[in-house]
Amino acid sequence: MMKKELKMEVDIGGVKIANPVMPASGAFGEGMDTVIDFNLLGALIPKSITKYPQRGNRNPRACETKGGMINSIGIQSKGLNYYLEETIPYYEQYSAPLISSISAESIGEFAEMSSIIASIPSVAALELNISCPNLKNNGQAFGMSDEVTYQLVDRVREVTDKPLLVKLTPNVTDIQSIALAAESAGANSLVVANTPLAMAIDIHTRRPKIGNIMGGLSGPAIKPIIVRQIYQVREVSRLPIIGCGGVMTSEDAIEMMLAGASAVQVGTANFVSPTAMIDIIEGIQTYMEEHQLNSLGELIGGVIVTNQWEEDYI
Amino acid sequence: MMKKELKMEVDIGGVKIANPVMPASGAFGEGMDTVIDFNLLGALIPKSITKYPQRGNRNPRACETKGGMINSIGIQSKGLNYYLEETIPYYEQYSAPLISSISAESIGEFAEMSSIIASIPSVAALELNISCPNLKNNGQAFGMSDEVTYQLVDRVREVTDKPLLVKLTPNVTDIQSIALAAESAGANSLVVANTPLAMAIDIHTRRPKIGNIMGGLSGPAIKPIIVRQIYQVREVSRLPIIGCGGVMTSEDAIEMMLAGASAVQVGTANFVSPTAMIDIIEGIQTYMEEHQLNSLGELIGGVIVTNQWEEDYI
Amino acid sequence: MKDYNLTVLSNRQVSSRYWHMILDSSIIEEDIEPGQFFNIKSTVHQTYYPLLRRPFSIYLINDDALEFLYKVEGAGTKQLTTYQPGEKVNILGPAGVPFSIKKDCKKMLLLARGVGIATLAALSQKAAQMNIDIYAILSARKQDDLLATKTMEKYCKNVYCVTEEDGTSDVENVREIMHDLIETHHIDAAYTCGSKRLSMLLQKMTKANGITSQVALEEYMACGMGVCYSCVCDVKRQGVIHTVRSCEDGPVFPLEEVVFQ
Amino acid sequence: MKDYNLTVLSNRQVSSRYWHMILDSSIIEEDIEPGQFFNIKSTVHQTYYPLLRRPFSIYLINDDALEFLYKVEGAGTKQLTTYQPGEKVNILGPAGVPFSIKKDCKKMLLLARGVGIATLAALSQKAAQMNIDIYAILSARKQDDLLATKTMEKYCKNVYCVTEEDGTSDVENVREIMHDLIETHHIDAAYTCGSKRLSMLLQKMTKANGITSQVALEEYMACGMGVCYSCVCDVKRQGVIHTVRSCEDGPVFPLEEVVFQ
Ligand SMILES: Cc1cc2nc3c(=O)[nH]c(=O)nc-3n(C[C@H](O)[C@H](O)[C@H](O)COP(=O)(O)OP(=O)(O)OC[C@H]3O[C@@H](n4cnc5c(N)ncnc54)[C@H](O)[C@@H]3O)c2cc1C
Ligand SMILES: Cc1cc2nc3c(=O)[nH]c(=O)nc-3n(C[C@H](O)[C@H](O)[C@H](O)COP(=O)(O)OP(=O)(O)OC[C@H]3O[C@@H](n4cnc5c(N)ncnc54)[C@H](O)[C@@H]3O)c2cc1C
Ligand SMILES: Cc1cc2nc3c(=O)[nH]c(=O)nc-3n(C[C@H](O)[C@H](O)[C@H](O)COP(=O)(O)O)c2cc1C
Ligand SMILES: Cc1cc2nc3c(=O)[nH]c(=O)nc-3n(C[C@H](O)[C@H](O)[C@H](O)COP(=O)(O)O)c2cc1C
Ligand code: FES
Ligand code: FES
Repeated sequence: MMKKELKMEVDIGGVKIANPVMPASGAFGEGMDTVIDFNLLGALIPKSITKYPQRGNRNPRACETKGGMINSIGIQSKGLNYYLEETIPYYEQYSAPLISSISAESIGEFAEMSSIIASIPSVAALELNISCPNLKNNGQAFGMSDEVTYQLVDRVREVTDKPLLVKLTPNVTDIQSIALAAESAGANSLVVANTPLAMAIDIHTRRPKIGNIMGGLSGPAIKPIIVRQIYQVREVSRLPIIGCGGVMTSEDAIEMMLAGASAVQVGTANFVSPTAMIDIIEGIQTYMEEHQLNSLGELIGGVIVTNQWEEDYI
Repeated sequence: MMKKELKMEVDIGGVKIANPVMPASGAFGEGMDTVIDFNLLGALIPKSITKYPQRGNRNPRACETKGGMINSIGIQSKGLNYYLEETIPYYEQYSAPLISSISAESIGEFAEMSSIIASIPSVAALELNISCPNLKNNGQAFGMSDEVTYQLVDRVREVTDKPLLVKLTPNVTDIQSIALAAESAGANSLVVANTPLAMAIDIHTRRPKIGNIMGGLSGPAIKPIIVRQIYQVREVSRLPIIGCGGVMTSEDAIEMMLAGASAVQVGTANFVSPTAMIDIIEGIQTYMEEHQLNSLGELIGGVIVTNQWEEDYI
Repeated sequence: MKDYNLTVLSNRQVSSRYWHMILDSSIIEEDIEPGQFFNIKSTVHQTYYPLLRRPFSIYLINDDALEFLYKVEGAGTKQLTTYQPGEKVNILGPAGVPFSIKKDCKKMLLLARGVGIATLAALSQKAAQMNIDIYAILSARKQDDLLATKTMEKYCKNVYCVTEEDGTSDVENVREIMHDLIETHHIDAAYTCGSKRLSMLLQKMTKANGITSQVALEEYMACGMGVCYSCVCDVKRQGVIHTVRSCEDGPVFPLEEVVFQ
Repeated sequence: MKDYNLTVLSNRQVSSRYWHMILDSSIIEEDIEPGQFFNIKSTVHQTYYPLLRRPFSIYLINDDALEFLYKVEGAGTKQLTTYQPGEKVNILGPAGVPFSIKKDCKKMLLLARGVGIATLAALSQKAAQMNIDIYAILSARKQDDLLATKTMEKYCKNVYCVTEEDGTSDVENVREIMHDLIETHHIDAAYTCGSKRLSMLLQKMTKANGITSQVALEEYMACGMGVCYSCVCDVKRQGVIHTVRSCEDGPVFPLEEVVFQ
């Protein structure tokens, strides 16, 4: 029997990617190129870049929790110039599309940086990190308000036609309203989501385990929260969703796709196993074969919610 | 050397409890009385009660996730009459104070039920479950709005002088404003918090793992989110805080107390080990001895956040 | 019900998917009855993986030994296989309502499928001690999944095995075997476990023939102590549907009461 | 750096808190140098407990064997002890900047504390092969924590052991030993690992005496591949402070550059 050719391609809002697996910003970088072949990935997303070089937060910057980790790196960055001169050219050697994640201090700065970076031909799309819980006081982020989200995306939309991925924060009462704000302001796809704000304390030193006191929780622990948010966003928005948060295995990726994601980002799993993204791609492929799926379209948003339940035993 | 007598006593807003460990509503009940001695607990909190009997949500009602579990029981309840006639009298046999958790469909119903239950002498305090993510559409809960929270607590405050514990939902953008709303409406203490709304999908059947589609995430996975919220609430409110979410061991309880909690509630850990609450009490005691603490007051809110960091190695 | 740390006496693979665990139960003073279950902690470590305990019916009860027969399904049962003789395993129980056998019961019918065979094996052990004639129908996907047939044959008058593999396990065929048994013998009581479809079949046939029957359900449990309401099922009593906990109000129920969805 | 599954040749406890693991490294073709580290997956299971890998310096490198010496601290190292000979362990490396030894180096001074001894043992192995005279000061809390002294004595001209137990490990005493060594021998280079306080002492003394020196830092790492910026430390180069990654830009740094907070 001839092996069917599997279509792993998906469109994430104007960017066609060969498969639905890409790294999560900040948990991927040049250091991994000896371990995996970057060309096998759906897209490449380096760490969020800021306009000016910045040192990031004080140590310790990461700690483990049960089933997860907290980080508060604080976007250590070499600044926009280095990014243009070194980072983008480095990624140009790969055929997988480059998506630039941008972090900024103000709406104006987001627009300014977006305009500059979007003008580089090799940049396929921009990801607006409006959700980083580390930068502002007490975890405040642009993405916590639907109005600010609208204004921000709207301003960036004015300066570029390149696809805009907007990375939402999970730390909100109503993610649907934020998603709709981003959508109506012209976002092309939504990354659901960044990290829940979290904290851990060493009970012997009595000090927070993170120098910045609070940080973002990532890893398997948060997946059920993210799956729920993907499902909620899918209910109200027709934009492609990129699931992000706790994807460790292909099962996790498939679960997010069933909930409504067109693709997934993988962060913490890279630290546990740098080949995780490749394993996930292969695992999705195997699942497609086993379930005789011809394209990922048959999977995306495919969760069955009816009143009919499988009999649990015959 | 004489062994110092340890003061494990704490005041949780008008209720003095012998030690800071009590069960979380819905994860404790009469069925446990053969396994642990209820009189050793700081307080007793049966499952939230509703005015009328209700069947709860459809199966499956619980599933596991990495480091946690999702439940959507939907407050299966035998109704207020049964509660008055059977449940309260049952708990009267124990000396530990009884705290009644109340769940209602409207503010008026909360006030009505509170007035009736608070009038029973053996009820030491009321816990208002304004945070159950299962009852309303899409996880909406009273506790998601500071205005609704204020109105609800205010109305209940009018009908009783008994201590009111208000159980907040973690599913909000700004837990501080909700905490302040409850405080200014007359709450005596704040339970931080209930469960983050979550979802899981079986990738083979494509069905949600929970009959109600979404449910509340509990267990170790959520502890870092809850510790953060305790710390945030402590920053703005002077009410005693009861930490709830992911307490499995005495270390977890101590961590929450350092973040600002006066006491903790234990839910999922009871399922893993029904003696967990007793182990936690003993563990806190051992910690107090080792760190030569005379009272829990030396622990509560004791996290050290300065610019000085312990040297990590000499 | 209590929290016990029992010593593993033996824990061995008995077929491609089934394992057999024997624990030293000499410290348990409570009565343990067929149909009851224990909620077993599948890992000694604080990994919280899997987080919850796993419920298993009693398979055999001897003086100082408690036996379980379990199918390796997922993480929990995989972990269970790692227990070595001499190690302690933390179990919570005995829990739940056991099977009841009327004093004047002379002949009983057992209908079990898959892991349900383990549950009814305990019952057959007890019934044999009461000198009851037992007729058992055991159903499974494959011959290899027909566990405990030796045990059952020891206690039963007749054991009928049906499998998908042999094309004998369809409801029609099982109905015929039962029909013949009911025609030939005066069956006083019937018991079932392990299959919704077979339970529904038995429900119909025992109703039609006026035979008392019980079923042991296997709902998903989180606490196993009657506090969480995860494990509920519907029963109809005097025309009213009640949603009851299978861990505390069951897992054994009068078959005619159970409302299968 | 690559992802390798190496076979455990031996994994044994060598003192009350330390273990020694030897892996078959014959499949590794890359060069492995003293000062580099591997990021080891401490569990084979998908428990995600602990979640992250654990970094360990190379302790000894032989033809086809890679050795680690590790202290049992918490969950990760506890898990590491469970690996049995024959099992595979997943390791990522070799990672990081190794120690450098100048060609004309004749005499070197090593100052190690605690697990830092393991890191400098690898260096002493290499330096001995280069016929360098090595003077080592090993510091630990207790005699029992003075691991690898045998190894060090094999490679070193002189090994000085100091401990809190013996009251010999205070900075003053260490300073005196070093002072004597520097006075007596013409030390070309100095290396340190395992203690901030001792590193600062060495920084001062080597600066005063114009001795090249390097330190191997042990910052908390999440990825160990230079992508997450968890493991940063500050270095001062030409008067400018840079926040650099100890996993990729280190863990070995010129001692004079490091800004100890
Ligand atoms: C009262 C009762 C008695 C049982 N007796 C036996 C027995 O004697 N032998 C035997 O092999 N099996 C028995 N089971 C089933 C057994 O509990 C499950 O197979 C086991 O929990 C699976 O765990 P797992 O981690 O290996 O698989 P998972 O990967 O967790 O699950 C595999 C399947 O088991 C079910 N399951 C998982 N956890 C539970 C739980 N806590 N409660 C109920 N079902 C669950 C899941 O719904 C799923 O269908 C019994 C179940 C109940 C409720
Ligand atoms: C480059 C480098 C080389 C090292 N070489 C050795 C060695 O040769 N032998 C040895 O015994 N130890 C070495 N360590 C330290 C070793 O990595 C930690 O002791 C180990 O990670 C502790 O893990 P745990 O789970 O047992 O303890 P935990 O309970 O997790 O932690 C105990 C202590 O170890 C630290 N730690 C935990 N995880 C990490 C991590 N991922 N990175 C850095 N520190 C961590 C914690 O901050 C804490 O102080 C080295 C560390 C680094 C960074
Ligand atoms: C160490 C670390 C650094 C991160 N840095 C960034 C960042 O710069 N920009 C960003 O948008 N997200 C950042 N994130 C968040 C991840 O992109 C991702 O949203 C999050 O980790 C959840 O996914 P995961 O569970 O797969 O890790 C970072 C996460 C980690 C763990
Ligand atoms: C099975 C189950 C049922 C619950 N029922 C209730 C309830 O009736 N009322 C309520 O306020 N919280 C309820 N909760 C939430 C718990 O009280 C607690 O807030 C939550 O489980 C987090 O704590 P944990 O991580 O210690 O379990 C329930 C939780 C579980 C797991
Ligand atoms: S499993 Fe909790 S009530 Fe039955
Ligand atoms: S540990 Fe991630 S950059 Fe060093």
